[in-house]
Amino acid sequence: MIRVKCFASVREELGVDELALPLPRADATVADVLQALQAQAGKSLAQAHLLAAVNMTHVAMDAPVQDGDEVAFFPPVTGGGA
Amino acid sequence: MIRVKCFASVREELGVDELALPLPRADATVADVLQALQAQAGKSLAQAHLLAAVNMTHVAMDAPVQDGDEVAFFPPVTGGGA
Amino acid sequence: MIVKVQAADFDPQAEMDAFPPAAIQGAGGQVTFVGLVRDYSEASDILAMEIEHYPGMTERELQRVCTEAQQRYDILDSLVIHRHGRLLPTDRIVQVTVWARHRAAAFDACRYIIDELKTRAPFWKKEVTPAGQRWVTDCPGCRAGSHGHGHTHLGPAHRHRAGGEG
Amino acid sequence: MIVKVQAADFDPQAEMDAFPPAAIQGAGGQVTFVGLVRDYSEASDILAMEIEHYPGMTERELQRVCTEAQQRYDILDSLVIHRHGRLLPTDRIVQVTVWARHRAAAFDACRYIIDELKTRAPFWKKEVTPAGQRWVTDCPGCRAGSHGHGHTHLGPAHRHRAGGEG
Repeated sequence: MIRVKCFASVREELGVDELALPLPRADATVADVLQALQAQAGKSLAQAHLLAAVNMTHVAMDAPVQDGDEVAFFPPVTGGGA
Repeated sequence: MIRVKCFASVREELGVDELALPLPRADATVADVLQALQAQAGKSLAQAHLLAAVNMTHVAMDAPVQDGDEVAFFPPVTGGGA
Repeated sequence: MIVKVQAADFDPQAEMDAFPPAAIQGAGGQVTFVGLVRDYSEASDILAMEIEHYPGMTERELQRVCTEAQQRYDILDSLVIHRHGRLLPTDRIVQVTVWARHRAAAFDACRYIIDELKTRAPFWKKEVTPAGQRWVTDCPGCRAGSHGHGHTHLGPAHRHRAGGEG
Repeated sequence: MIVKVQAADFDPQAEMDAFPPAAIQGAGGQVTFVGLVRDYSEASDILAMEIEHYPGMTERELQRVCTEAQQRYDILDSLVIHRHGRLLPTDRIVQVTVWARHRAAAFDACRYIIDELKTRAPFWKKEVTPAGQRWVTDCPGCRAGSHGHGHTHLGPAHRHRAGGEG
């Protein structure tokens, strides 16, 4: 199983905060997890930009995902100032 | 008359804090005042670098000096940090 | 290196004064950036900001950024504090302080940390208005004409909020 | 714009908090440089620093520098405090704070003010050692290979003190 977390507008759009999913396939990527997440949520993200992290490290959509990983999806960050 | 002020190592080297001098000549420059100052002090400055100000504004040594001006001589500045 | 992510307000000077003196012995200069919630007043309808973050990753990413600053610039140490939760206009959001022997490295490193923080640290801002709430979208990758950090386009052009950063 | 030259120590945060709010309304960022007397400890014999200044001109020159910063960069306002008299290792010497809508201008202007201050504001430092006192000589014009601000060579090569600035 993998743990999937959604933040900010991604969380609100999918109505998913956190869930557990089976690894989509042996050589799965972040993009595969995203697809499985949207299928599970029954919704497609309309976000123009999307960031992903695996085990709390920024990764690209084609990064590999392994069993036990924590995969997170969120929009571009906006911290640091007014 | 002009008012002459010396600061930091210039003050210590000449033994002059502040004094009044007659304008050396009608079209006097800062360099003329410096010469008159050293004559008055009976000492020549050995300073490698020297800055001058007329009426509290940085000027070059060939800047004009008029009657009533305040002329200051001092070494390069060293404020702002350790 | 000290990194804090907290809901409570902080006193920038008290945070600096509490920094371990041994770590910053020999400092000749200290540069501090403080980011504030802008007070738009009558020019806008923003009542408050809500800041969400990714607990765990946010702290790690800030520590990575500070470590990089230490490797790139000749500094002694650094401090980052960032708030989350509800903030009001003129509230402090973030503090970045860097100590160095010489001021140039302190300025460069402080700027590096806040610049990287704004593109990498997982924080998201929501504006609270009388009509409801809206997420702030302010994608630095788009602004710079490139798409860094692996983010991808899933939909049509998105709205950018003008003047949205400190 | 606030410029102060004083013998007393100051609390950087208190100085910022006391700044007229109307002047900095809309600020999204605040950058502060604080220069410190370096604590050389066992590596050196410096017991204290004596800072002399030119009363009247020092304040004027600092005001000129702040005015230039305001003309060059998109900032809201600035604050400079510089001490004179006897200072001890780790004491604060100078504070420069700049408020701006965006952080880039605040960083640029703060750096401009401290850089100009160090070459133009009439302050002179003397190191107090067990063997006596000696003037700090640290000519930026020489370091940069040019001789600005009208200063002239009257004598042979002069000794430069290494690592002498924050």
